[in-house]
Parts: sequence; structure tokens; C-alpha cells
Amino acid sequence: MSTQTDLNVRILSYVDALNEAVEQEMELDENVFVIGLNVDDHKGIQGTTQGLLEKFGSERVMDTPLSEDAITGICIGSAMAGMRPIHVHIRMDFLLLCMNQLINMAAKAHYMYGGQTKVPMVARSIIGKSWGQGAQHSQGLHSMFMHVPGLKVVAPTNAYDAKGCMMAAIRDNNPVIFVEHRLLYSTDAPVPVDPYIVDFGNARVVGEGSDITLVGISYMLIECLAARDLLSEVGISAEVIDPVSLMPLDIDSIASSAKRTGKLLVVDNAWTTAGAGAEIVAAVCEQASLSSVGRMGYASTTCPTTPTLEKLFYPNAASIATRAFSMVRPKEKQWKPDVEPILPHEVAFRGPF
Amino acid sequence: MSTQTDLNVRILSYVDALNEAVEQEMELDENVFVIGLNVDDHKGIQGTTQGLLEKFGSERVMDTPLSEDAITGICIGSAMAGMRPIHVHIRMDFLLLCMNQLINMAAKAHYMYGGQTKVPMVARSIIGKSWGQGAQHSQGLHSMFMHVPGLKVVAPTNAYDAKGCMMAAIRDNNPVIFVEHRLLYSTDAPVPVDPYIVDFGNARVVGEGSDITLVGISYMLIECLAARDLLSEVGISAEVIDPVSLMPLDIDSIASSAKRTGKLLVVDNAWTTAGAGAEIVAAVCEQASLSSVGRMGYASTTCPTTPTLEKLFYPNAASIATRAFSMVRPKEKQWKPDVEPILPHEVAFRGPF
Amino acid sequence: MSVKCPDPEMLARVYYSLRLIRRTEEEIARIYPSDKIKSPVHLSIGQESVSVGVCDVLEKNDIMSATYRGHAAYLAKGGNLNQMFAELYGKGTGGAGGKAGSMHLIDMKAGVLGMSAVVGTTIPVAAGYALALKRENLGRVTVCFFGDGATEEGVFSETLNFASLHNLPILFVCENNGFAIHSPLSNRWAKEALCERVSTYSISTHEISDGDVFAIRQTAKAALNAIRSGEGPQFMECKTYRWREHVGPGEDYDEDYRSRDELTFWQKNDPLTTTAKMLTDLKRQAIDIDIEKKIAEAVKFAEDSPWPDSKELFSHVYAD
Amino acid sequence: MSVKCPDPEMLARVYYSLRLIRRTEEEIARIYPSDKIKSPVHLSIGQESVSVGVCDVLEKNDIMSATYRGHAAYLAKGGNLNQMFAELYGKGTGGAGGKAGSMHLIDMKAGVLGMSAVVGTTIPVAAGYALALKRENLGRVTVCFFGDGATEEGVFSETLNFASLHNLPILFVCENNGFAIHSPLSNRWAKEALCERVSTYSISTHEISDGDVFAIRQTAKAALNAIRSGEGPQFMECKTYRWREHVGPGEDYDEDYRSRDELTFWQKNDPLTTTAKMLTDLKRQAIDIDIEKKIAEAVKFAEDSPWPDSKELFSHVYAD
Ligand SMILES: Cc1ncc(C[n+]2csc(CCOP(=O)(O)OP(=O)(O)O)c2C)c(N)n1
Ligand SMILES: Cc1ncc(C[n+]2csc(CCOP(=O)(O)OP(=O)(O)O)c2C)c(N)n1
Ligand SMILES: [Mg+2]
Ligand SMILES: [Mg+2]
Repeated sequence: MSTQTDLNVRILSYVDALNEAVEQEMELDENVFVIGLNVDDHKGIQGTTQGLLEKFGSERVMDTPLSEDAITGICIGSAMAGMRPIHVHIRMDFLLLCMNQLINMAAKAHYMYGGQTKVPMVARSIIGKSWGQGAQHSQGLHSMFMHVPGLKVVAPTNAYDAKGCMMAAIRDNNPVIFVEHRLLYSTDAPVPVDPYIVDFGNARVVGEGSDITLVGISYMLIECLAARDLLSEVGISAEVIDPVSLMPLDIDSIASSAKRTGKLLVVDNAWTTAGAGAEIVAAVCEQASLSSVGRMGYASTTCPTTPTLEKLFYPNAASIATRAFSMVRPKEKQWKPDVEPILPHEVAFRGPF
Repeated sequence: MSTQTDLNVRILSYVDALNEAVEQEMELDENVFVIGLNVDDHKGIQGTTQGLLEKFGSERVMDTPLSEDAITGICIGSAMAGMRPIHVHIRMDFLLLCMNQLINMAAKAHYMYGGQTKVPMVARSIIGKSWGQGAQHSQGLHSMFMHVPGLKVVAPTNAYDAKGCMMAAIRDNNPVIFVEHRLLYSTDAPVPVDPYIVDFGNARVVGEGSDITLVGISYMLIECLAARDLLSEVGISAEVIDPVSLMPLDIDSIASSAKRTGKLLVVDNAWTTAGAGAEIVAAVCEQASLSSVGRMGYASTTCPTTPTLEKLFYPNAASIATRAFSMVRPKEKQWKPDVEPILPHEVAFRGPF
Repeated sequence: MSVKCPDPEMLARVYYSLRLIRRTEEEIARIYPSDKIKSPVHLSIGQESVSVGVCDVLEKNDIMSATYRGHAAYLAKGGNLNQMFAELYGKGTGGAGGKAGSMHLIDMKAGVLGMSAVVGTTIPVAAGYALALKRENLGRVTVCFFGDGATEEGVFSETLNFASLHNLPILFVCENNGFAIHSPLSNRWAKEALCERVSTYSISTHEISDGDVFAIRQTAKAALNAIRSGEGPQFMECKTYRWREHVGPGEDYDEDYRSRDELTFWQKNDPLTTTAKMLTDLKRQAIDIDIEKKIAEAVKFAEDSPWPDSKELFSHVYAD
Repeated sequence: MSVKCPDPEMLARVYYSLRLIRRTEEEIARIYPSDKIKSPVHLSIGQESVSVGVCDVLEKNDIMSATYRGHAAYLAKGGNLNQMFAELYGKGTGGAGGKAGSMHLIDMKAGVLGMSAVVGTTIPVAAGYALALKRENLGRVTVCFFGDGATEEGVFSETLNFASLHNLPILFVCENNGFAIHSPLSNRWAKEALCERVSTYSISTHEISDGDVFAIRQTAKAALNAIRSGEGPQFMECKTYRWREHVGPGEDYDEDYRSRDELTFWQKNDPLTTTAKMLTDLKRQAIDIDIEKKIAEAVKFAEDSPWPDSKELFSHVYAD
């Protein structure tokens, strides 16, 4: 991350980093445009599209009807003609209306048409959590897109990667599913002013360790880092890895860490069955047989709205630490950290929308 | 399969077994109905719905407009009212038009509404292969549905299971994704005349062995069985398992076989990334660390139409045998069976539709 | 008003329903800042007359389908008030045991189908229920409420075609409040010709432009009769206005997407006020007192109710 | 015919195109039993005049989008014949190197957008291309062909609304052959009022009921002028008839879903025959001979072409 040593680095929120990435790409390339319901309103998708309308006009910052299926196809067609659409979805759950166009057309066009056409587009999607988001506003569906050749999937977990991955996604000549998480929006990090790219396919070790490898996907990386602190208090050293991009997936970095620690726990911000965690665990086990592997993620239920049940639906620092402890010290009796860390953005976060 | 010892067992094709299951359930329960494009025409979905219109009339065998999204929702609503719709899709690829209703409504209704409503429906979907089916008529998307709590997924590989699973699916009080494969349609097996149920969640050992465990999903089970024959010629004894149902998944039967043989190779009729194979390999590795695990499936590309490339897109008996050989005898140099078995149904199959 | 002197019983019923909804949502807005309601709330304040006018002419065993902005329809159809508040509070005594929140209310006992937070998804589901009612052939009907934005989803057109093709007993009611979140019709509709379009599916259409609760009621009554006598689906477009912000308890006229003048216009014609005037003070006060009592009870019920047992997380994933 | 004595050059062009398509598909049908074509084929025989009439008035750099039943449109727009046959044969010299087959033909050099085997999917894609052409502002347009069944998909309505809302330069052309596979309109449409419905999106509509190639051409010409002069999308519904089975080379009049009388009616008004009659024998024979030569060359090209190299399986999964 050499660019981080630049002089012109400031602390920026995830929201502002996304906003800046899009604004800079729109300045650099007139073919880039933003489209989606309410991208032009005063809330500006929680601020991520704020100011773009004023700067670039309604031809390049387009509000839409509620027609996700058609708008996706329209993005694909405009991309085939050389434009670079960024289609914004305020909840990832709504991508389920776009599956036919994303999977039957966007993912396949370049191949099915023998390379005669390309589909450079970005589908931004926000995963919701808490405040009773419930069954239909909380899903993390990234594994469905990882499954299909022709699509790329990225899930940056900090403001620096948010900007770098967004610029890379916009410049990419393939459809990119951009996975954001509502609870990451208020987090901040040092972000260079100048445009820069975070290349896909490079996992990042965000906390070194020797006893177990924790892979945290999307928002769950934050919980894994907090779990790492809890574990250190009982003398367990956990290495925490952020895959950053899920397709392409940097499985080798994850595998080499897991081989070193001998233990792998993948914590996904989604269901586990046939999920990203299954892919990572299976791919690592194909390379080497570890003493212990595990997956955590959403409970195998629909997401309830009531906070008391919702709390049990998601993994958290404590439950991750407990699981990791039992993997590192299988003989010892179960351990539960007594403190449950409150995560900064949870304080900052203003529900419900 | 005690019922198979009944006197009234005949050899029936997969097509006729499906047809009989639906006909018998429609006789037993007037709430059962069939709906889908062209279910009432002279071809009767390759024969699987033939004769039903004449017997039950157009109120219970409904042709539809091309409106997969709405028809799925209509099935859900009628199911909430106590009916038992069977929605037929001539290609699984078209389920991508139904994702919003299947995943945001059907899968969640019972939970999200606190048990006040149920959605007993079956979505039949046929996976296509060969004769230039190509990018959009060949997809096996079952892992996407396995990923979502609230849905069940079954993929019977023979006529006996086809009838028993279909009757179970129709009687099930939850949405069931019924995965069929075009190349299995002409295969036949002994099938009892009387109604019977094949309970979900029971994997079946279809060929015993001691050196490696092969799990074959949907049509790939046929290729695994042929691979088993090839392997036996070089003195390798492969155990072949048919999961039959993917959600619920009988992971314990698979794991106990894999623990015995020490080696697990899952061959899916779909892409491997975050697929059913990833789930099975990961789940088994969570239980025990094996000496060698592997996955095979569609090449990580879009499906090409030309036969020369399509041939390379799919695993087959020979490539499965080669891979299994390398897992069982890692030190020996690569082995390729010289004969490539022609599978009965491939002769019987009449393309293109 | 289109009806000079409505039958007093009906008038009382209508006023009661309008007032119950208004006061319930005002109470929700009052409680909201306390964070006791951990659910997004999409208030219907200002739009009550659509739900009330239509539901007043429904039979108890008819079926009603609505959206995440469903408090009004839920109450107008006779949904349980205690269970509604408990559900908003996330308590185990809620209609869905705390798993639904405000956006997925349901009360099958009262004929209230489950609501959905994904716009448009309930439209085909309501039609599917109507398909079953047609087979049942007991004269029951389904009413399907949705917003102007929902008509932009392809599934709306698909459902109209199927419902008409199969002559389903369903009344479609579009609550056209002119906005999808903050997006005005002009950003979303090529032409304001909804009724005209729907009629091309050979569905009879009715447009009510002023939110008049009696006009809505009369129109719905006639439409329901037509449906029950086998004439197939009918369609109503009711112009209305959302007084509060899209989601949450407050107002948002300081934002530039709409002006307070619009609100003033609709407040002048607020059916709650006009119907109140048509009642004797005595009658009105009796109703008001009764409503305050019911709401207070419901809030207390919600506050006193226990949280769901943690094992409930795993109940109802699959039906037996 | 609507045009008594058409301009001879235009007549020759139109006849050439009609004849090229008819003969190409007859040749495909002839070859088909040999299994050299390992792809489903959806023949347009009988429907040629829609593609030919519309495409004759397109500019070379205009864009055309069609369906899996796309041979006619592909050839009418000037798609490469050799590459088409090679593609059907699955050879490496095919337009998509053998990865597309008959259902996904493409020829961007000729302005032929990629076709799709999933009904309706190309409609918004064509509109998206038109959105780019609008920004380009060089007067180019997109023509989007689709069948009657495709209009039942929600995405069709969604696209019409968006295209009109944003005044996109696109001509929608519905080839209404009355069937979706074997399903007649009466099983699928609540009402035959497609043009009426489309006009509610403030899109000008034009209906041509007899397949007259000159009437289609005239109508398309006027529609394209309107689009190029900034009047936004236009819509044509052309009644036509599929002479062969839905998929495959044969006929299926022995099946009960339709009768040969229908075929007879349309064959009597076959634009290929009527235009042939308008030409001198000399002129016609010259064209016919030229076409046979081109087709023979294309078949030979396909037969002599190599299969794609096995490494092509992994090319074009992702674009650089
Ligand atoms: C399919 C889908 N797209 C987008 C959203 C985000 N969203 C929530 S409410 C809403 C507005 C819908 O407008 P309308 O149908 O008119 O109903 P109203 O809110 O005005 O009652 C939108 C766009 C959603 N919930 N579902
Ligand atoms: C979304 C989708 N649903 C169903 C099918 C199966 N199918 C293939 S062609 C066809 C008929 C479509 O009819 P129409 O649009 O009128 O085109 P035509 O075949 O008559 O040219 C159908 C239903 C499909 N390919 N895609
Ligand atoms: Mg609205
Ligand atoms: Mg047709």
C-alpha cells in the first residue's frame, strides 16, 4: 500500500472514500455514470453519491423507476456500447431481482459472444444489519456471484480499500459485484487524495498470529479483529486475514497462513452452506490437511427483526473467540470472554435506514 | 427401499416415474396442481406432464404466459392458501427470473411471519446438456438454493428416487427445488406402482469401495459409477455415494465413508466455486482431516456450444477416474483409461430440445 | 364530500378506523425516539382513507395484502392492535413472535396476509391467494394494496395479465402518493396513464383523486360486487399523500424534494377531520376515548410482554 | 401490396434479402439431419419480411438486437454468412468461435448485437445500447426485435417505461407469430391490445397485420425518421407466422396445436413469392444464382473450417 505513504493522505470515512472514488473516476472518464433509485436525492445513498448530481448532472447521475431487472439490462447494454455504469442497490437483497441479467447476460456475454463484446459495469450493493432490518434487508449473497464464472466480487472492509477497489472495479472490463456493509460506512482510515487502484486477488494479513488463522469476510473482519484482541488476553495468537476480493480469491495467501498455524476459521457475513467460507475451507483443504478447520456465519435461519434474536443470528467477537479457543485448545473446557467489545461504528451508526 | 420388493414393481423411465408421481399425488390431493409454460402441450415437458391435462383439466394443469417471476409469486400465494403448486421450468437457467420470489418470499415466509403461513410448493427445473445447449441452457444452480435457509433441494438420479422424491416434495410443507437432468430422463429403474416416499436427507451408497469415496451429484453420479468400473480395472475400489437430497444433506453418511476410505472426491453437475462440492468437502473436513480431498465440476468457464469445447467443459468417467487415481496413488505417474464408456442414456437421448 | 349524509353506523365505523390508525401511528412516532421500537417504521399518516374506505366494505373472511407501509391496512382490516405493538417492540407476543417487525406484519386470523419489505413482491402472492379463492368458489376476494412505485416493477404487469386471463377475484388498489422514497413520479413514469394501461388487460379501473374516504368506499363496494359476481379483477388508483418522511417518525419538508404547500392542501381535505365534523361531539368523544384506551393497553401489553425465548431463533425455519 | 411499383433497386435488395434468408434456412434444415449442426435451430422461415422490411431502412452503423430465432434478422442486417454457418457447425471460424451456436449469434461489425436464448433478456440490453447512442448523439438508433411471448415478461414493460422516460433512440419490433413454443396467445394474453398498452407509455405504435414487406419497410422508415429527429422510442407490432416447428428443421401440422390452413393462408401472401413476381426473370435468376453460390460457399467454409483449439475453452471468461 505504498500510496499510503503519500503526503496527501487524510482520514476519510468509508462513505466519503466511496464517494471520492466515484467522483474521481467520473472526472477521469466521461463514460462512467451512476444509476439507481434515489442516487440523486438529498440523502445520496447515505452520502456515497452526495454532490455527484450537482457536479455531473442528471445525465450521469440517474434516478430510476423501481425496475431493477430492466435497469440491470440497460447497464449491460450501455456497457457493451462502451459506457461504464455503476448501478446502486441500497440493499443486496434487491440483487435477487437482477439475477437473470447479471448471470445469464453480464457474466456470459464476453465468453458467449466469443469476445466480441465486453460488459464493464459495477453493481454496488449494501448489506444491512440491525434496527430490525430483518429477513429481506440483511442478506449477504456474495457466494451466489462467486459461483458464476465471468463475474468478479469484491468486499472491501475499510475506507482505503473502498476507494481503491471502487476505482479498480470501475476500470475493470468485467461486471463487478461490489459488496458494501452498512456498519462499515462510518469507519474511517487514511486515504490518499490521488486516484489509486487496489488490485483484486490480493488478500491482506491485517493482524499477524501463529496459533490460528481467522478469515473475516466483509463486516465480519471487524469482529475477527476484536476476537483477536480477546484471544490475546488468554495467550492465543490469531492471524487475521482480509480476502478483500472474493472472486478472484487469493487462496494461496490464506492457505500459506493456515498451513503455518495449522488451523483455519472462516467467518462470513452470510450463511455458511455453500458459502464463501465453504469455498475457502474446501480450497485450503485441497492443498493441505489441517488439524482443524471451521466456518462461522449467519445462523442457518432467516434473519429475525427482534434484537434479542438478531443478536444470536450473527457471529460476534465473543462467539468467534470462543470458537477459535476451542479449536486451538480442544482439550480445555469451553471458554467465554466476559467482556463483549463495543465496536466503534456501532456507536456511530444511526439506524434505522 | 423395502417397497422395491413389492410384487407390483415395473421398469419405468425417469420421465414416466415423474409423470406417475405427479398423477398419483393429483389423484390423492385435489390441492395439487401443475403450472408452467407448455405443461399442457403435446410434448408435455418431454412426457413428464403428458396426459395430465386430459385427466385433470386445465384448472389443474395450467399453461402460463412467459412471466416466471409473477407465476412463482402466484404459486407462493396459492400455497399460503393451502394449495400445492408444482411449477415447471424447462431449464434451470430460468429460475434466475424467480430468485426474488423464491428467496425473499418462499424461503422466508414461514419464519418471517412467525409460523402463521406455510409455502408448500415444488419448483421443477431441468438441467440441459449437449446439442449446443450452451451458456444459458446448461446451468446447475442448486448450490444457490442450498445456501438459503427455508428452501429444500433434491436431485434424484434414478427413476425410483424420481418418483419417491417427487411425492415427498409435493407433500412437503416447504418450498422444494426439484433438480432434474435432461440426460437422466431416458434412464430406467424398477419403480413400484403404489405411491411411496423417499425421505429427504438420506444419502445412498450406490457402489461400495474402500480406496476412495466418490460423491456424484445429479447426472454426475452416472459418470462416477462408470469411473468406478474404470478404476476397478486398475485395482482401485471406489465407493460411490448419491446424496439424493442436497438440502437437507446427509453429511454424516458421506463423512463416515470418507473417514473409512481417507479420500473424498465430490463431482458436481455445476461449477465448483462455492458450490455443493465446496459444502460437502468443507463439512467433511470440519469433522475429520482426510489425507486427500478434491472437487470436480463444470470448468470455470461459461458453457460453450461447440461439442469439441463442451466435451472439455464437463467431467466424465475418464477424467474422474484419472483424478481419483492420482488421489489414491499420488506417487504413481498420471493414468488415463483408454476406453471411454458410452453411457446408455446418451444413446437413447434425442436432441436437441 | 361525495356522500352528503352517510349512514351513521358506517360513519362511526369509518371515523373510528381513521382515528385509530392516525392515533396509533402518532403514538408510534411519539415512542420512536426512545428506541423501544427497533424496527424501521413507514408511517401511513395522511393515507389512511384508502385502507379504511376499501376495508370497510370487505367481509371478515376476505383477504387483504399490503406493503411495508402497512399499519393502516392492517388496522383497517381488523388486525390485532396488541400483537402489532408487541411486534414493533420485538416481543414474543408479537403477531410473528418478534420476527417480523413493522415491515412484515401479518394476522391471518383477521385475513391480513404477510407484508413484505421488497417492493412489489406481495402483488403476485396476493393474486396466487385469489387463485385459490377462485377454486374455493365461496365468493371470497383478495384486496391487494401497493404504492405507485410498485407499479414500475415488471411483476406488476405480469400479475395483471395473469389475474385478468384467469378472471381472479382480486381488487388491486394503488396508493399513489407521488413518491418512491424521495423520487417523484416525473423521475419514474413516462406517462401518468396508469388506469389507461391497466385497462388494456381488460381490467375495469377506477381513479379517485382526492382521498375522499366515502368515494373510495363506494367505488370499492361496487368493484367488490363486480368481482364477487364473477367479473374478474378490478383496479383502483387512489391519489393520496404521505405526510411524514418515507421511513421514520418525523417530517421532512425542510428537504428540497417537496414543499409544505402540498401537505397543506391534503391537510385541508383530511378525511379524519371531515368525518369528525359529521359526528356529534358525544359520539366522537366516546370513540376517541375508546381508542386512547385501546392504544394505551396495546402499548402496555407490548412493554410488559417478554422477549422471545432464545430457542425461537431456530423455530419456523422449516414447516413440519 | 401497399406499394404498387417499388423502386427497382430497393425491390431487388428486398427480394435478395428475403430469398437469402429463406434459402439459408432451407439449407440448414436440409443439413440438419446429418447432425453436423449440433445446436438447436429456431427457424424464421415465413417471418422473413419483418426483419427484411425493417433492416432495409437501417443505416449500416445502426444497431440491431434479436432473439434466438435470429437468423433472419442477422442476415437482414448484413451479418456475415460464412461466420454464421461456421458458428452453427461449432467451428473456430464462427462469429463467436463456436461458443454461441445458433441461439447467440453476434456480428458487431455489422451492428448485430448478441442474441440470447433466454426470452426477453435482450430487450433492456438493446435499450441500454440506445442510451449510449443517445449520449453519443450521432443519430444512430437501435432496433430491438422480439416475439409476442417476450412481451409477457415484466422486463418488457419496465424497459418501455424507461426508454420512453429517457427518450431513447430505439425502435421496438414485436414479431407476433401467435405462439410461444406451442402455446397460443389465448393461453397467455388477457387481451390482444399490445399497441394500445405500449402507447400508454407515450410511445407511438404501428400495427402491420399481413406481413407485407413494403408496408413494414414504409412504417419502419417513418418510425426511424421520427426517432432520429428526437421523438423517442417507437413501437411496431408485426403479425407473422412461423412455418416450421418451434425448434428444429421440420413441420408440425400433424400436432393438434395448429392447423395447416393457417399455413396456407400465410403462404398465399408470402412476400418472397410476391416480390419474386415483381422482378424480371433475368434479374431474379441472377439473384437466385448469386445466393446459391454464397450459401454453397458458406457451407463449404463451415465444413472445411477447423474445430476451435481446446485452449479456447478458457479464453474470454474475463475481458482484459
Ligand atoms: C425491489 C425494491 N427496490 C427498492 C426498494 C427500496 N424502497 C423501499 S420503499 C421504496 C419506495 C416504494 O415506493 P412506493 O411503491 O410508491 O410505496 P410508498 O413507499 O410510496 O408507500 C423503495 C424504492 C425496495 N424495498 N424493494
Ligand atoms: C425466460 C424464458 N422462459 C422460457 C423459455 C423457453 N422458451 C424458449 S422459446 C420460447 C417461446 C417464446 O415465444 P416468443 O417470444 O413469441 O418467440 P417465438 O419463439 O415465437 O419467436 C419459450 C417459452 C426461455 N427460453 N426463456
Ligand atoms: Mg409512493
Ligand atoms: Mg411467438
